[in-house]
Amino acid sequence: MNQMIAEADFVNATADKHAQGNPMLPLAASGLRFAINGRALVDVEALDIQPGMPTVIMGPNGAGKSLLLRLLHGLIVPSSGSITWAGKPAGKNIQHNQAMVFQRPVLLRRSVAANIDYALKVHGITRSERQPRVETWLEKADLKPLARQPARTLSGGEQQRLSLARALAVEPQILFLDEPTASLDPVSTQAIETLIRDASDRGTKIIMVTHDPGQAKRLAGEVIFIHRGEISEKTPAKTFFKSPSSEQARAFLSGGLLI
Amino acid sequence: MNQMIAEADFVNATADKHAQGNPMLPLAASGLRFAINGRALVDVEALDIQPGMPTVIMGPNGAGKSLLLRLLHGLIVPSSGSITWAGKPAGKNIQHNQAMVFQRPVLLRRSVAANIDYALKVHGITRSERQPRVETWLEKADLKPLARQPARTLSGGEQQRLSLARALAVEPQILFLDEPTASLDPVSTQAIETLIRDASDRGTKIIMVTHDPGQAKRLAGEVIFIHRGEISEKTPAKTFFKSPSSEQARAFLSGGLLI
Amino acid sequence: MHNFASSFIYAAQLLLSGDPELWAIVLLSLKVSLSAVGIAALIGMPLGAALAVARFPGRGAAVILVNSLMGLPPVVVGLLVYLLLSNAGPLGVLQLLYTPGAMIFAQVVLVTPIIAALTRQVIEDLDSEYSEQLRSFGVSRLKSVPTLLWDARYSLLTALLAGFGRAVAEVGAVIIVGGNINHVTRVMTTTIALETSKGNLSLALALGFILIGIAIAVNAALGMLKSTAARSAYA
Amino acid sequence: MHNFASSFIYAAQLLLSGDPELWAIVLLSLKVSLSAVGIAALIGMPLGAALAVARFPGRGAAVILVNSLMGLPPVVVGLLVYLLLSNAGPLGVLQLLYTPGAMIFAQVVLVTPIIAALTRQVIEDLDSEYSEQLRSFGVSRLKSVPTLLWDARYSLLTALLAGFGRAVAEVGAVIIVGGNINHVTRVMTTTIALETSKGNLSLALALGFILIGIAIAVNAALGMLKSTAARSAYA
Amino acid sequence: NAEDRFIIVQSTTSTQNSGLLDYLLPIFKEKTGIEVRVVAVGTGQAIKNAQNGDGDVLLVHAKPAEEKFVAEGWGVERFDVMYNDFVIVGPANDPAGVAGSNDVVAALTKIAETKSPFASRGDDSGTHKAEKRLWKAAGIDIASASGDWYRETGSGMGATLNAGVGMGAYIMTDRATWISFGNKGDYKVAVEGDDKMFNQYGVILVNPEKFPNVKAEDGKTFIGWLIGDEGQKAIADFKIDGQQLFFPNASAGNS
Ligand SMILES: Nc1ncnc2c1ncn2[C@@H]1O[C@H](COP(=O)(O)OP(=O)(O)OP(=O)(O)O)[C@@H](O)[C@H]1O
Ligand SMILES: Nc1ncnc2c1ncn2[C@@H]1O[C@H](COP(=O)(O)OP(=O)(O)OP(=O)(O)O)[C@@H](O)[C@H]1O
Ligand SMILES: [Mg+2]
Ligand SMILES: [Mg+2]
Repeated sequence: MNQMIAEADFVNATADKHAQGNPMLPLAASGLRFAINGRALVDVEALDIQPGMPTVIMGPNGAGKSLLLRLLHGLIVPSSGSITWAGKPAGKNIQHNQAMVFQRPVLLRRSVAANIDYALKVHGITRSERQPRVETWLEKADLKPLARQPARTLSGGEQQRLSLARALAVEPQILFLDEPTASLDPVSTQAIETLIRDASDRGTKIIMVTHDPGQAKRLAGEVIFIHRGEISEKTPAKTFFKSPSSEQARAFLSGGLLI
Repeated sequence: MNQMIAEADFVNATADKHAQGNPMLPLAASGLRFAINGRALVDVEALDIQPGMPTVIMGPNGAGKSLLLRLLHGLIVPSSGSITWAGKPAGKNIQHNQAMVFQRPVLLRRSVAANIDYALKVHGITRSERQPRVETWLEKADLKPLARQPARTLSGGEQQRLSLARALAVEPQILFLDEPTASLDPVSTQAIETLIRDASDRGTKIIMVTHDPGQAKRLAGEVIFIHRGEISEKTPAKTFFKSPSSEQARAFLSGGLLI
Repeated sequence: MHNFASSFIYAAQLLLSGDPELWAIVLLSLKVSLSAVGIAALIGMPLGAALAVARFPGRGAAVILVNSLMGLPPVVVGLLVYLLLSNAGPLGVLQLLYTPGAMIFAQVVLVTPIIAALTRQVIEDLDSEYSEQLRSFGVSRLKSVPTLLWDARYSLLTALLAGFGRAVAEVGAVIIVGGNINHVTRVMTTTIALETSKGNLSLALALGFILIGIAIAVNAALGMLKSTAARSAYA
Repeated sequence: MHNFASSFIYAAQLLLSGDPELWAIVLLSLKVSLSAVGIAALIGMPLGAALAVARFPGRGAAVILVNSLMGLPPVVVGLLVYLLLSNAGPLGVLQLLYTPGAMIFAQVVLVTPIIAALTRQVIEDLDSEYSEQLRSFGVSRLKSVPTLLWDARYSLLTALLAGFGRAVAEVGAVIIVGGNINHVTRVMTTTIALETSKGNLSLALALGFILIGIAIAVNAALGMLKSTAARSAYA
Repeated sequence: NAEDRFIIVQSTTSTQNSGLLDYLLPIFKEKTGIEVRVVAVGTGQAIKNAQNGDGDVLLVHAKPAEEKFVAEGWGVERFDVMYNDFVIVGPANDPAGVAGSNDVVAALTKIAETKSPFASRGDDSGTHKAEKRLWKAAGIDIASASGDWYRETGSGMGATLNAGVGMGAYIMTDRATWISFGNKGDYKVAVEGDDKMFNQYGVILVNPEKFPNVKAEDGKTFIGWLIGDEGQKAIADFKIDGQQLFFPNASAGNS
């Protein structure tokens, strides 16, 4: 899967290739609320995510996209509501099969290679298996020449590529991505989109946030639009970009001001 | 200056409005080299930046764009070479008239409003003058409702807007921007571009890095293309996007792979 | 075998008895150590922060020196301060020897390097994040010290508490410069040392428990202060 | 007036004279304090880090307690360990009293809270950055302790040095459990205390300077180690 | 201001630890209004402090050193104040078999022969000097036994008693400290009553000509009271468990 796929429609055509049997899905949330000082920052009545092509979350800055990802990934505890994975509440086993790339990469005070190695190690992968995998992912993220460099001296884009490679390396069944290409140049963005698509094709469910409508068009199976912590709509990608059902999304896509 | 200007050509037409007399320009660098462990990460033979519309720096991830900004801004010391501002080497006074927005915002452990207030205070602005200015810039960056929130709990996009507002608030003569809209939604991006354009029109020289060719087209007076630490070309924006002179920039713009 | 529980009970009885002598000793201990820590913080924090951010030849050596001075033996500090304050010494005219002032002086010498060394570490860690932004604001390295101290204030509390722990627990310095004079310069630790040398181990231990109780009270008070202090704007 | 310079010269002469008794005392000091700090680090660092990351009811109180125990008075620790190790005490069978082992034991008690409290602060600061990423990796809070300790190792050095400073400088605990027995348990600080009580202030001060010199040497050695240790991968 | 009227007395731990000074000083203050502040340290340190002018009166028990102090001009004049005696205390099981002896030289010889542990202060204090004289009289070379059965604690009397009791060693101490000592364990007085174990205390006014800040008048008042009838009677009256600890002998004193 190394050819470069750029046409959104062609991508959509690959949907049937997805392993339909992701054992962790569907992901269902109900009454999910996260409040600070009584102010609800996320307030999702019901959410249901099925296997298939990437689910893309869009919405204005401060809408609550990152908070929603962190809630779903189990990093923060909701004020109320529940989340289930294939009917079961989150647990050790479920956490083990997920990975997340944060909006602001957190790199360990180690070399580039050691960052990937660490993720594999805590994932329970033996030393002998780790080494070739680290090499593979350094290669895929185009970081091979920087393998020995302290990770925290990488450029912004390199950091983002490293944290994506580190997340993909453990081959998770669920992968949360929070604006994974925000600091990437167009070429890297294409390469990373290819990696994301490959993972999706291999059955990894991608749940990602992006501000780039072009990227959403290229990757999304469905789009969730969030506004002020609430889900305005959840629509198949094709429909969304042609005729969004919510007013907020319509305003957002047409570049109007949202207040 | 609050109307929204989106057409690149129209923007170019406003060039003559620029105060030609920015007292810190031209910025000239010669033999500028920054090396770590003997590896040259930035190697610029000569650079000359004149007053006028924004100078946009483009180039692949890891090319050395951020390092070049930090060198010019005086945050890191070159291994060799020199930088002059209107013929004079950098000094306290010159530093005082510059501001920079980092690729990864550094927000103080204070409230949103206090972050702007701090920048104004250390800039020597009296308390009575500060308060209305803080209000103005909170308004402009659409952060008014978040004024009392701890800055480090802001969402990614909100953080970026705050650090831009903080930099603009001191009304610098030179403003370095390192991918200032990478995490912004399309609407915020437009609003921020307007702020940038306003500042430029008021005579602030903008030197900015972006990965978004559309943004570069909308804002740039000239484009500097960097590849592997070296300047491949420095061309007026119109020419650059139509017919870049360097092979690297041509490959970059056409989405080809650069190695 | 000695019964620790009985010493605990003894300690409680002592406190509850409300013996004015005991309370005077407790209060003097607090007064001396809190004053010393306060003064040491005023000197040590800016010093440590300056050392964290400044760049000058010999900085490495200065850091090693400050770290080493955390190992200043109280007895040696006591001796040095004694020789300074003695009637035969250069500061003899102050007539500080065998007064609480002398004890504060000695503890300041003892505690300042501890606060400075720990502050340096905390500020250096914060500065690795702030440094470029502050310099971009036009704030020079040395001028950034107040900002860094302020923004690191919650982490610095531990440095302060380490200094307080050293001050309130030490006996070697205060006994030399204070003389452990009854009703004048007798503090908890010198009393404990005295009762130990009298062989009154139960009493000494009971006083020790009271001293630890005082330390806990001071720590709890500061901890409270920290959490009630609007943690807003600090995340 | 006492001449500090002459004490300096005296200290140099003492060292150069190569007096085997002096060297035996210096070496015993180092042995006891370094062993104590080593053991205290093995206990205190994981403890402090666990306290930094764990979330349980009463955590706030536990933090206050550990911070307070930085103020454990050496004399009280000496007494407690004495009562434990004495023939009449529960650990009397070990026959450790008045041996270097007892001194190490007492210093471990004294230093562990210091290392634990300072470690907690350092690790808490690092964890505020790492926490979500590590949990996303599937590393539970407690399991993240080794990672945090490793990645904070350079900052933790200062905690270690603070512990060493306390150990090498204290006299109250080692004199009670070691007995300051000539040729057996006499260390630098107890010698200084002895010479002070004899009125040999110059000698005491000279020994104090030697002790500070030792502290500087240990700090410099660790500082060297830190900077030669490939700082690669740590930025 | 009466609050400010005080003198500093450099003294040894035995006078403080026994409680004698806590008993005497309030009586003195009651009468004269002068507060006496006592710094109780080792004899050597007390003399050194006085030589630095950090005290008005010196009250110790090391006659040769005291006489030297006066001869060198640091002090004005020395007066005998009181005496008590030294005793050797030991564990109940009495490993050297010296209990009940009143011949200190014979007892020390037995201790050395049986290599029974002996804890010495080893701090050059008055007590330690007296102890060394006794070993010398017994013809025993303690230096070679140091670290073996002869253990120099290098500490004050109280610390040495604590350590000695902890290790089951014989200890020589002044009777006053022993009687008031709180951590006796199963220890008893083993050797006492030998004339060689006599312990004389002296008092000296620090020379105001050397140190103008010395409060000569109040110091003299204190010394006068101490060696006068009232002070001497008070010393004799001080008892613990019905036992007299110090025996005033100022009138018998030489100068
Ligand atoms: N600890 C907090 N206290 C107060 N407000 C908070 C806190 N954490 C987050 N918020 C607010 O919650 C809102 C949602 O934050 P979130 O990071 O989810 O936004 P986002 O949709 O990811 O935005 P962006 O596109 O800018 O990344 C923001 O307005 C933010 O300021
Ligand atoms: N301390 C360092 N040690 C080694 N290499 C470094 C160091 N700092 C930067 N580099 C390298 O220098 C190169 C240029 O970095 P810079 O941050 O300027 O890139 P950039 O052009 O801003 O890239 P991006 O678009 O990803 O932000 C990168 O490859 C980076 O890894
Ligand atoms: Mg976000
Ligand atoms: Mg960059």
